[in-house]
Amino acid sequence: MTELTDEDPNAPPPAEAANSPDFPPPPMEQQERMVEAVLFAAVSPVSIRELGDRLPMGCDPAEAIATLRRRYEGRGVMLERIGDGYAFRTAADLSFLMQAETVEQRKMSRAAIETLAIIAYHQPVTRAEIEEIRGVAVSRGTLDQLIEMEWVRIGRRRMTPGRPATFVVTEAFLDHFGLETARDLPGLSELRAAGLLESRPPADVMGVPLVERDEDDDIGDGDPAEDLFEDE
Amino acid sequence: MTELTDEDPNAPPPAEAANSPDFPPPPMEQQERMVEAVLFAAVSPVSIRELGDRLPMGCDPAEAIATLRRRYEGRGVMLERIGDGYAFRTAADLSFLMQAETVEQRKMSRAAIETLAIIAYHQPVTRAEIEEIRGVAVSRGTLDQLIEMEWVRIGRRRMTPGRPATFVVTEAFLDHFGLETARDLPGLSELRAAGLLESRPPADVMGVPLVERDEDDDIGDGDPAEDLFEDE
Amino acid sequence: MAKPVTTVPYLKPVPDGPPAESPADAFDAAAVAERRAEEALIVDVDGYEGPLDLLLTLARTQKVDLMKISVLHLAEQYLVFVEQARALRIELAADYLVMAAWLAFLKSRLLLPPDPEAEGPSAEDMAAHLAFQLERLDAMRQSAARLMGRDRLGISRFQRGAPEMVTRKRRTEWQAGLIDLMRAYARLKTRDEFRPYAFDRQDVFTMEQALERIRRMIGFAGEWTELSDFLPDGWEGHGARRRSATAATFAASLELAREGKLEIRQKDAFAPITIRRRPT
Repeated sequence: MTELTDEDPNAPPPAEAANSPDFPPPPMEQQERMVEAVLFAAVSPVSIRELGDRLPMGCDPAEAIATLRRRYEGRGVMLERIGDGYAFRTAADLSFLMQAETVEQRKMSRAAIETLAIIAYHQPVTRAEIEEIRGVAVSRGTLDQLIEMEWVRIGRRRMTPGRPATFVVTEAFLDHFGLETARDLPGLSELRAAGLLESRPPADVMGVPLVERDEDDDIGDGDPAEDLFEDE
Repeated sequence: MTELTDEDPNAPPPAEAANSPDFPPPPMEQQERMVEAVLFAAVSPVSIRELGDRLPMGCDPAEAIATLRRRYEGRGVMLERIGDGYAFRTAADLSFLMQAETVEQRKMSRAAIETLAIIAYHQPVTRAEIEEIRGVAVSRGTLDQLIEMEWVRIGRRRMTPGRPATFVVTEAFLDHFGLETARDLPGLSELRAAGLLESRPPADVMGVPLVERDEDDDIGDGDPAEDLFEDE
Repeated sequence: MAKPVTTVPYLKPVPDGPPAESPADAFDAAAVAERRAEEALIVDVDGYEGPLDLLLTLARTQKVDLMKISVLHLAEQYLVFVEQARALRIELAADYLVMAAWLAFLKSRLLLPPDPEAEGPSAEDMAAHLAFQLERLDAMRQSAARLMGRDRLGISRFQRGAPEMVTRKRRTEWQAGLIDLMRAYARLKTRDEFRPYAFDRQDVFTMEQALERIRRMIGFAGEWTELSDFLPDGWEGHGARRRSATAATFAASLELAREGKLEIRQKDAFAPITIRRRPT
């Protein structure tokens, strides 16, 4: 099934040699096995960088991933790209076999689902912008729930008066919804082309009034978010 | 890579058909995918019997297991039999990938670094000598730690009454501190020049001579004595 | 399209039971319908995610592309809704009322000929923006539905059920450089050399020495004697030794005077100081 080199492909690299730059990296065949083992063992996606740290010096995890991905095409488990990471996930068409493993999903309110979609499609987006789109105040609980589910996190502050916090979706969100990147959101380009992803109304147009809430937005500084869509 | 039947191998069997004896079982290719997915997602090893219950009617889990097992031969993960069940496990030769080393940076205790300095400057040196120089007892733990760090080893016994063991620094010590030999350690005059001996009282400023110490200075002023290195 | 709105269709009760069949029941049908209308309205208001959501639902009844919606018609529909709610004495949240006021304003602007003096956005701009907002909200709603319909983890796709844990080995790397080693050694060496600071006593006559000297000599000196006569031999010259002896002797005389052992006298400033044993 696999081309054998004259070395035993199953032989582990000598422990000391593994991380010494003086030794040639193991053959790609071996690197592929190593990546396969690491990704199979993990629950969460593993990034190329983490793979690089765990594999012996001189390995090329990206290339190993590419060949491994082809190898699992059409199999019962698939090698999926999720954000910066890779993970094996069972093929979606076999879900009917998985009653035993099916995870009871937390019931989400319509407000939470809508808010999640708005954050995904408009990120990075401020709370005021979410409210402008939904035409209704976003309750603190809704955002808290999304953050607690680890689908949403706080992004960079917007460099506008008040420096409001922005919200972005996480890698767990991508993993959950089977998206490689946030750019793969269904219908994203059509929505953008139709101008429906503009979160701010033209300055001179009087928008629909929104009743102000007196709740403070006391969200702390989060990690700087990548502006997933702004740089396109 | 895989033989395709005229059916789409990714198409799930129709839900009602799946468990009806009137429909032929899915092709082995599909059964293999199913077993692969079930074993991957399972929390614990799955027996042939359980597989039979979960797979559509008419499937042959034992045969699917056998072909799947061959498929994973030599890969990074192996399909292993564990008790009555089957489960994927990391190939034994790749177990080293399942160990992550975390490096903890720690500062050495004052006792340890002082003891190390004395050994470096005065080697070979006995414990009694170290204690005399430090003016306090040297705990066994401190020396053990230095030996465990592989910076200090036990040298020749001193040819004096009681034949006490001596301590010397190791190659690893020289390596770590970037020294070719222990003789490269800067002498006291150099330490002074480097401003490391500043705590000396400013006697010269007063123009008053210092009272001579009656105590014997058994520490070589400057370079370590030549005979200290006899066993190198 | 702009036909006058008299009823809002979806506010009509949706029969959730079997239709009344017997003629006897028909008598009550109207009352039942009215009661149900109230209930339906309550349910509906609760079900809306704010006025924009209500507007979107109303807009859908126009059965046209959202971008081609008649905002005037929509405003009228909304205002009728609010009126009906009031007639049924249903408490509407403040934002529904604010929206009603805004829509009433928009409606009047849309009906009146444009005022060339008026500042700010035109009524058409405001209407277009409302239509945009409705379309955008609708788009987000559809996107949310598509998102939830994807092959989700734990529903359609599954992660490894029995992940193999990475065993963590801890290795300690000691932070010690040559400079630390040198400092430690320097610390030891300087500790050896360090002693409490002390004067060379050769040129110092202490107060204790002076006290002892005066105590010994004062017994013989019943008469006023100059302080300088008490300086020890070899300290009467000049320089540091004399200054030290003088200071010590003077301090000692003050101490003995305090103890009541002798008396001190000085006739003028800078005149010689004389002492004598205190007569008993």
